[in-house]
Amino acid sequence: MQKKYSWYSLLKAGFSDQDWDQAIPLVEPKSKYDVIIIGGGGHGLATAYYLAKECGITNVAVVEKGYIGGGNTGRNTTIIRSNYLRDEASSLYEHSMKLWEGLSEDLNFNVMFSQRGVYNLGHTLQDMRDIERRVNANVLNGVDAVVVDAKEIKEQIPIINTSKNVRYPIMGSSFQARGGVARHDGVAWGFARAASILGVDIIQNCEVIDIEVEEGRVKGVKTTKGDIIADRVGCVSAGHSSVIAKMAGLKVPVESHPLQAFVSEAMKPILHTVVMSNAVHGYVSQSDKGDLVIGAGIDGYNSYAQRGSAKIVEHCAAAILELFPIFSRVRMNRQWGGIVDVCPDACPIISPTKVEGLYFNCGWGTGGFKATPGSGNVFAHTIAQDKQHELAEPFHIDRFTSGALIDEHGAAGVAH
Amino acid sequence: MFLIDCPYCKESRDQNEFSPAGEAFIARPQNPEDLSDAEWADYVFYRSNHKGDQWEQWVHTNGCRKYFLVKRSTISHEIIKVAAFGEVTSDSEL
Amino acid sequence: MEMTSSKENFNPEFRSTFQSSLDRDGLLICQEDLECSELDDKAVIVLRTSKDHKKNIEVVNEYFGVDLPEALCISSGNNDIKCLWISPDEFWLVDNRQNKAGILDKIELLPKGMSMIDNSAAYGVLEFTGKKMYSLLARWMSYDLGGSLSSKKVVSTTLGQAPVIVFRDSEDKLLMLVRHSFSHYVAGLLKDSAKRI
Amino acid sequence: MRIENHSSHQIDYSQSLTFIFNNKTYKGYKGDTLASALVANDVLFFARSFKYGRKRGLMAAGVEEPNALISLEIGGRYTPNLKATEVMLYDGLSAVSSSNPNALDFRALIKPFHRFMPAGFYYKTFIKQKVWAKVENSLRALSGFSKAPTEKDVDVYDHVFHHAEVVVIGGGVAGISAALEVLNNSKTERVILVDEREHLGGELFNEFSTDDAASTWHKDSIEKLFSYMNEDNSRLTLFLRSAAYAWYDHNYIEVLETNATGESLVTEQGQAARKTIHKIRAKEVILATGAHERPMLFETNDLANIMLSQSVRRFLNEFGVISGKDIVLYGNNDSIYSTAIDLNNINIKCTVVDVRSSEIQSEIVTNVKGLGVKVFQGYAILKANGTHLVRSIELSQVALQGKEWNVSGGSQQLKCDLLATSGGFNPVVHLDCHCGAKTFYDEVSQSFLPQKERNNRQVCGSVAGVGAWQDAVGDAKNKAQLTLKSLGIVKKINQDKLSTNYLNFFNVSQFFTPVEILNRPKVFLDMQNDVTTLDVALSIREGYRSIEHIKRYTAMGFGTDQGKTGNINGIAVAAKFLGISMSEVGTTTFRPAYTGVDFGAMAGREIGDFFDPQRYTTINDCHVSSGAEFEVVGQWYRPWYYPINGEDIHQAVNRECLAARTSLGMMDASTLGKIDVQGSDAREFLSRVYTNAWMKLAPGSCRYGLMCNEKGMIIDDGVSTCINDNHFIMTTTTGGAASVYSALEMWLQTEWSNLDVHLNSVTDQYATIAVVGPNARNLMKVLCQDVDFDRQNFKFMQWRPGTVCGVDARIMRISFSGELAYEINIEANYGYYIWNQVALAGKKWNITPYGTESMHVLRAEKGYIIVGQDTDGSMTPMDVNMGWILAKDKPFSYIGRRSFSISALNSEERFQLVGLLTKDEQVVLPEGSHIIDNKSRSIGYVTSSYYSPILGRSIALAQLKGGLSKMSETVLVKIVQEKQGLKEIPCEVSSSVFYDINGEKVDGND
Ligand SMILES: Cc1cc2nc3c(=O)[nH]c(=O)nc-3n(C[C@H](O)[C@H](O)[C@H](O)COP(=O)(O)OP(=O)(O)OC[C@H]3O[C@@H](n4cnc5c(N)ncnc54)[C@H](O)[C@@H]3O)c2cc1C
Ligand SMILES: NC(=O)c1ccc[n+]([C@@H]2O[C@H](COP(=O)([O-])OP(=O)(O)OC[C@H]3O[C@@H](n4cnc5c(N)ncnc54)[C@H](O)[C@@H]3O)[C@@H](O)[C@H]2O)c1
Ligand SMILES: Cc1cc2nc3c(=O)[nH]c(=O)nc-3n(C[C@H](O)[C@H](O)[C@H](O)COP(=O)(O)O)c2cc1C
Ligand SMILES: [Zn+2]
Repeated sequence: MQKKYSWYSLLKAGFSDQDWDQAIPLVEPKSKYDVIIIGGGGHGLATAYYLAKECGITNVAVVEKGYIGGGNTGRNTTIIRSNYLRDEASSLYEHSMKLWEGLSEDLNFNVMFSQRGVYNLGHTLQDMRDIERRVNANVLNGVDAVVVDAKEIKEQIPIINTSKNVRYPIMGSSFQARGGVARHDGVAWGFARAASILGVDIIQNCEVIDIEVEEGRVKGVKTTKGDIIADRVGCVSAGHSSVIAKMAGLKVPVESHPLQAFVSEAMKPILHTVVMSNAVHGYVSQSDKGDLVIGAGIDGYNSYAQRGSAKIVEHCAAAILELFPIFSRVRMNRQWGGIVDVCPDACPIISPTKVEGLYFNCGWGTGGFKATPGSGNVFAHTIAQDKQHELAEPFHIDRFTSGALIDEHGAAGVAH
Repeated sequence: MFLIDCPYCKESRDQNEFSPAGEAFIARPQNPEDLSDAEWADYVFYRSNHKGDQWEQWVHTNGCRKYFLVKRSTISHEIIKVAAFGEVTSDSEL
Repeated sequence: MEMTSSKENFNPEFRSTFQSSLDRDGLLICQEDLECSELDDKAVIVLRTSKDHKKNIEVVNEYFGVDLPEALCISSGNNDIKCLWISPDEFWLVDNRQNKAGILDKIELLPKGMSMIDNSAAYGVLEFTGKKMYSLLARWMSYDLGGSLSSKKVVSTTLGQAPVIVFRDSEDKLLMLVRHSFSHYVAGLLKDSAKRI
Repeated sequence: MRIENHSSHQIDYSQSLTFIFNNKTYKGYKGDTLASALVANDVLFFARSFKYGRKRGLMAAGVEEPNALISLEIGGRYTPNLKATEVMLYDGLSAVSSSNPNALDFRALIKPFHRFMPAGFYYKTFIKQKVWAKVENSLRALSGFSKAPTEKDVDVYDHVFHHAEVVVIGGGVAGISAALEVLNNSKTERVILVDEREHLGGELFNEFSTDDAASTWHKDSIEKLFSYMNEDNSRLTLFLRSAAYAWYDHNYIEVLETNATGESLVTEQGQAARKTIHKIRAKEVILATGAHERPMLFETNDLANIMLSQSVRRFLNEFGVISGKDIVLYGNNDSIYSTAIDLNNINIKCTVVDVRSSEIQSEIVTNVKGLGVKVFQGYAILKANGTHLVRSIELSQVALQGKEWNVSGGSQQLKCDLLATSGGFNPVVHLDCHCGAKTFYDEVSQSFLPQKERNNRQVCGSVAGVGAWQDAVGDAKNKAQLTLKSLGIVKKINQDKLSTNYLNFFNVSQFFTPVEILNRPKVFLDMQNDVTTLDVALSIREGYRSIEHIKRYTAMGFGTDQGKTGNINGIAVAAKFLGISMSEVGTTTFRPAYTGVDFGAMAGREIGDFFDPQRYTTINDCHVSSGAEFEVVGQWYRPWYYPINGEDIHQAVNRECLAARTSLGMMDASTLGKIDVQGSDAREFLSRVYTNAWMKLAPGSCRYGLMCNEKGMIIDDGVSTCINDNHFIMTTTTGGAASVYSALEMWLQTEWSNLDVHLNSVTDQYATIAVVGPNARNLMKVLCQDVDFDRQNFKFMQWRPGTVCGVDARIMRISFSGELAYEINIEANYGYYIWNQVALAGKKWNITPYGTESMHVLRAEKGYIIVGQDTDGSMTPMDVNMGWILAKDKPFSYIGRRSFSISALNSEERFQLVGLLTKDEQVVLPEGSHIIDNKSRSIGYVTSSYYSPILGRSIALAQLKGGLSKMSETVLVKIVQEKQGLKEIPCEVSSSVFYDINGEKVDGND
C-alpha cells in the first residue's frame, strides 16, 4: 500500500503494481460522533481536516448527500485572490491565501495551486476609483496588490483588447500576483484524504433530512443512512443552507441562486493569467488542460436547480469577446450551474446559532472557493472552542440585527 | 429561459421581458418603529428561500410594468400558477 | 440681440428622433420586401386610468373621441387618434402633433384617479412594411410576432436591449415606438440586420 | 479509397474540389466531408491523442467523432478543434491536424513511462508549491488540442427567435415521419424540423442499397415535406446543418445553424452570418435524435482504422469511400451483418466476429452466412495488433455464463486492415436531460433510454430504443399522435402496429465486459483523453467510486466529444469493477452543448456597438462638434470635458470651472432620470420614499430629496418639482433612473395600492440644459421674455413656465454648483436647437460648455455629494453629514427610517463625510487613497479629489471614521503607489464645503 504521495511511491507503484491506499475510504456512519459536518464540499472537508489536525477532535464525520466536491466546489471557476476591500474580509481571505500557499504540502496532495495572478479590470472612472480604493486598502492590510494601467495590461496580456473604441474600454486594473487558480476537485479530495488519514469519516450518498434539537441543544442528525448522534453539528452546505436551517427551526439570511460557468474546448496555452471584469460580467482563465474556464453572472431568481438561463451565458460570451475578440471561433464545450447562497452584504456567515452546538458556515455566494482553507480553519476553531475564531468574529449572524454589516459589494451603484 | 404568463397581458412572454422581484407575501410592517431590531432585521434580510413550490413576485419590466405573483418550483423551475397582485395573499390560498 | 416674447419670431428647429439615422429619402431601411421609415408627426400622450369605472370610459370617450380599448388590443376612434393598451391602467393616445394641444388641454378636467402626461418627445415612431419585416424583427425580438401580433394589437416588449412598443396598424404595416435615447442603438441594430435579410 | 462506380447519395462527382491537409494537396468532391475526402485519399492518421500523443485515425462519421480533431484555415478564419467529420469540403480548404500525427511528439516519446502516469498522476507529484510553480508552465505547454486563434474573427453571427407548436429534433426516418404526421393532421400549427446533417434521412441512407422500400419511403416523404414548405405562409420550417445543442427550461431550444456554404463562407463582411443561433420556443417537442453506435473493447483498440461499424457504412453509402480492403466486423448485435452485406455488395472481403453464440439465429445472420462471408460466432477480439494502424487481431472463444462473459481456449490471429465494431447503440438522450430529466437503463436494448413521461415532449425512433427503420416510422407516427392530442388537435389517437420486439436494438447481447479484457493495458474508453479501463479501475480502488468522481479523476468524457461513444463503456466497466448494475452506476450529467458552439455564435450581434445600448441625448451632435471627450455613465454617453486648442483634461476643466464661477457655463443635464408623479396622493408618496418632508412644498417650487433603502443606506438623490398639488416631477441620478423607477413602482403596486398615484418615466421627453454662473440671469432674460427673472420673484428652488426661443419650457432655478443657475427643460426634439440658441446668445458672456468632470469639481467645491462616488451603498444620511434631511415628525415611517435607530448605524466609529485640505495646497490627493492612523491602519479614504481653480488649491472629500468630530485635526493620507516621491500627505480635516461657505453666490451678483 502506498500511503504517502511522492515520486518514490509513484515509481514503486509503477514497478510493483502495488496498490494505492484509498484516498477516500468507503465508510458507513457510526452511531455517534463528537462533531458532524453537514456538507462534503471544500469548506466542510477543510473544517473536518482542521478539527482533526489543529483542534484534536478526530471523532468527526462529514456527511455528504451526493459525492464529495459535487456542490459548488466542483463547479466553480476556481479563482483565488485575497484583495478584498473591507478589513474584515481581506483578513479572512488573506488568512486563506497563506494557507493555500502551503496547502499541497500540508495535505500531501497537489491541489495545483497556480499563482498566475489575477486582474480585476476597470472600465469606467468610478471603477478606477473603486480599484484605487481597494488596492490601497489591500496594501495597508499587507495584501499584495497594485493598480496597473491599460498599457501595462496589454504588455502582460497581449491578446486582450485595450482599444479605446469599444463599448467599455479597459481603463486599468488591479492586479494581485499571488492570486490564481487551483484544481477544484483536487481541493476537495486532498482535504478528504488528509482528513480521513487523521481519522475523520467521510460518508457519501448520505443526506441529512432532519436535525434533532432538544431544549435548544443539538442532539444529532437524521440521515438517509440512519440517525447519528453528535454533540456539535457544523452546517457547511452552501446553496442548501436555508434547507438545513429550517430543519433546526432556524432561518439564515441567504438566498439561493444559480450561478453559471462554461468551458471551451481545450487549446494550446494562450492565456496565462486570470482576468475578471465586473462591468462586462465575465471572468476567464485557461486551465492546465487547455480549456478556457469562464464564469458568468448570477440569475436573479431563486433556484435549487444547478442550471440557469441561456441569456446569462450568452451575454457572458459577448463580454469575453469584448475583452478577447480572438476567442470568437473557439467553441463552448460544456456549460453548467451551481447553487450559490447569496448574503445581503456579500460576506459569509461563520457563526454559532440560537441552537446550542449548531454552527453555520454559509453565505459565501459567488466567491467562496478561494476561502476554502481559511474558512475551514476558522470554522474548525469556532466549533472546537464554541467561540468564534478571531477572524470569524465580524461574520457573526447577529450583524444583520445589529446593523454591523460588512458590505463587500458596497460601491455598486454608478450614478451622477 | 422561462416562459411566463403575465396575468395582466394575458399572454406568455419570454423571461427577458420580466425581472424577478423576490419572495411574495413579505409585507412591510405597519409600524416599523414598534418592532424590535430582530423583527426589523427579519423583514429586511431574512427570506424563507424555500426549496420547492414558492410564491414569488415578478415584474413585467418591459411589458405592462405590473408586479404580479408567480408560484414556481425552485427545483424544476416549473411555473405552477400566476396571479395578479392581491389575488392571492398568502401561501395557503389557491 | 433683440428678441421678443412672441413665438412667431422664431422658427424652432424640430429634430426628429431618428433624424441622424435616416438616409437621404428619409428612410431607415429600403430594400426588397422591407422598408422602414420614421413617422415624425406623431404625438404620444400617456393616459393613466382604470377601466374599472364606467365613468372613466365615458370621460375618455367624451374628451378624446375614442373608446378605451379592450385589454390586449388597440382600437382607434378614427383615422387620426389611436388609443393603445399598454397595461391595465395605462393607455397611450397617439395622434398627429397638431392635435396634441387639444388633447393636453383636457388635463385640468380629468377626474380623480386619472392622469395624463405628454411623452411625445420621448418616442420616435417607426413604420415597417414589406414581407420581410418579421424576419428582421425576429432577430431582436422574442415576441411571437407571426403567431400573436394580430391586427390592431399592441405589445410592449424589447428589441435587443431596448424597450419598445409595437403595434400592428394594419395587415401589412407595423408601427414601433422607440425611446429617443435608444434610437441610435435601435437604428443600428435594424440596419445591421437588414444586411442579412 | 474511393469506391469506383459507386452511386453515393451525397457526393456530386461532377464537382471536383482541391484542398490541403497537413501541407499536402488532395482532391475530393462536392458533398464530401473533410474526413471522407481524406479517406478517399487514403489518409488515415488525423491527429494525436491528448495525454499520450498516440496517433489516431477516424472512429466515426459524425458529431460523435473523438479523434479527428483538426484546425481550419488561418488568420481571421482560423478555427481550432473542428472534427474532420463535420467539416464540409469546399474548394481551397486548408486544414491541419490539431497535433500532427506525422511529426515528432514529445508525449509519444515518454511512452515507456506511461505506467508511471496513471490517472491522478499530478495529484501525487510536484507537491511542493515551489516545484509546482516551476513545472506547471512546461506541463501546460503539452496540453490542449489545436493552437488558439490569434486574430479577430472576420465573420458575423446572428440570433433569430422562432415560435412553433411542434419542434422535431432530428431528421432521420423518425423525425421525418413525426413531422409529416403532425403536418398531415393539423391545419395551422407551425412545425420546425432540425437536423445537424446536410440532408434529411439520418441513418436511413444505409438501407438504400439493400432495401428499395427505404429509398422509396425517403423520396416520397421528402417530396411531401417540400410540398408543405412551398405553400404560401408555409407552416414548416426546416433547418439543416443545424444542431439543437441546448434545451432550456420551458421548452426553449437553441439550435446552431451553419451557413449553407459551410466554412467556406466568403462574402462581403457582415453580409451573411457564418452561423446563426435559432432560439426556438416550442409548445411541444418531438425528440428523434437517433442513436450513436458504441465501440467494442479490447487491447489497443485505439489503433487507426478501428472504426464503428455503422460509421464505416455511412462512409460507404453516403460518400462512397472506404479505408480498407480486408475488413473484420466485430460486435454483439445484428447491425454488423448489415455492414457485411454492404461490403459484400461491392466485393470487399470481410469477416464477421460476433460475441453472441451460434444460438442466435436472426434472419440476417443466416443471409450473411449464405453469402459466403466467414462468421465467427461466440468469438471475441482480445487485442488488435499493429504499430499505429491495425494489421491483425487476436480472437478467442467467448461465452456468456449467467451474467459473466468468459473467455476460453487459445487465441488465433486474423489479418485485417480495417476493423469495424459495434457494441450496441446509445440513444442520443443528451438534449432531453438538459433540464434535469433522467434516463433509465433498459436491459432489453442495453442502453440508457430517455425518461418515460415528460410534459409536452415525445421521443421516437432510435432515441427511444427502436431499431428497425420501419418500426421507427410507425413509432414516430404514434408519438406524433400523442403530440397532437396534447395540443388538443385530436381527441382519439391512432396507433400503428409495430413489430413484436421492436425495442431490442438488433438483438444486442448483454454488455460485453469480460475481466480478461478489462484488466489488460491500453483498452481505451475515452479515445480523446486516453482514459483506459485500468484508469477506471484505479480510480475505484482509490475510493473515487461515484461515476462523477471517475469522470473527474480520469477525465473520461471531458473532451470535445463529451464521451458520446466512450462514456457508456466507462459506465459498464465501472459497474463491473464496483460489482453493481449499470443502472446503479448511472450516467454523468448531460449538459449543453450537445456539440460545440462558437463563442461568436453565442454572442450573436450583441458585441461591439451592440454589446450594450449606447444612449445619447438629443444634444449629442453639438457635443461631438464641440470636440467633447465622453464619459460612460450607466448606458449614457455624457460629455466629460471639452478640450480646445490641445488642452489636456486639467487645463480644460480649469477653464470650464472658472467660466462657470466667473461668468457663464452651460451643461447638458438631459440624462438625469425624470419621473412624472401624478395623483392626489403624490405628496404622501414622496414623503414615504424620501427622507424629508413634502407636504408643504408649494406649486412653483422645487426641493432636494435623499432616498434610502430599508437598510437605511442612501441609494439616490435629486430635485423634485411641484407642478401643482397633484403633480410632481422627480429627478434621479443618471445611473439610478431605472432602478429607482422600478423600486418606486414596486412600493406603489405591492404595498401602497391604495395611494392615488401614477408614475411615468419622462426621462426621454425632456432635454435639460443648465446655464450656470453669475451671468445666468442676464442670459435667461435674453432667451426668455415671458418670465420675470427678478431674484425676488423667481427665487432659488423655484420654477416657472416660459418660452425659450419660441419653445415651451419649464425653467427651474436650481443649482448643483452653488452659482446662480437655471435649468431649461424643453421637449427633447428641440434640445439641439435650444442648445445652439443658448450658445449663441451666451457668446456675449463667453458662455462655456462644461462636462461631467467640471460638474464634479464645481459640486465638490460646494461639498455636494455624488451618490455612488461619495457614497457606496453603505452610507446613511448621517454619515454624509445630512442628518438635517431626516424629517422627524412625518406620520409615516418612510423607507429606511426604522434602520436609523439600529445601534451600528449610530456608532461614533462609522465613516463620515468630511473635507480634506492638503497642507501643500498644490498637491491633489489621489482618489481612492486612504487616511491612516498612527499604526498605519486605514481609517478612511478619499472619495473625491480635485484641483479647484477658483480656490487655487486642491480640495478633497473623504470618508473618515468618526470624521465629524475630528474637524481641524491633521491626518495623513498614505500614497501607496509612490507618485512624485510622495508617501504620506498631511491634510487638515475640514468642512466639506470649501467655496462660498455662506451660500451667497446662488443669487448671482446683480
Ligand atoms: C459557477 C460558479 C463559479 C464560481 N467561481 C468562483 C471563483 O472563481 N472563485 C471563488 O472563490 N468562488 C467561486 N464560486 C463560489 C464557490 O464555488 C463556493 O463559494 C464554494 O465552493 C463553496 O464551498 P462549500 O464547500 O461551502 O459548498 P459546496 O461545495 O457547495 O458544498 C456543500 C455540500 O453540501 C452538500 N449538502 C447540501 N445539503 C445536504 C444535506 N441535506 N445533507 C448532506 N449534504 C448536503 C452538497 O451536496 C454539497 O456537496 C463559484 C461558484 C459557482 C457556482
Ligand atoms: N443498422 C443499424 O445498425 C442501426 C442502428 C440504429 C438505428 N439505425 C437506423 O437509424 C434509423 C432510426 O431512425 P431515427 O430517425 O431514430 O435515427 P437517425 O439516426 O436516422 O436520425 C437521427 C437524426 O437526428 C440528427 N440529430 C441527432 N441529434 C441532433 C441534434 N441535437 N440536433 C440536430 N440533429 C440531431 C442526426 O444527425 C440524424 O440525422 C433507422 O433507419 C434505423 O434503421 C440503424
Ligand atoms: C474548473 C473547471 C474546469 C472544467 N473543465 C471541463 C472540461 O474541460 N471538459 C468538460 O467536459 N467539463 C469541464 N468542467 C465541467 C464539469 O464537467 C461539470 O460540468 C461541472 O463540474 C459541473 O458538474 P455537472 O455538470 O456534473 O453538474 C469543468 C469544470 C470546472 C469547475
Ligand atoms: Zn404584462
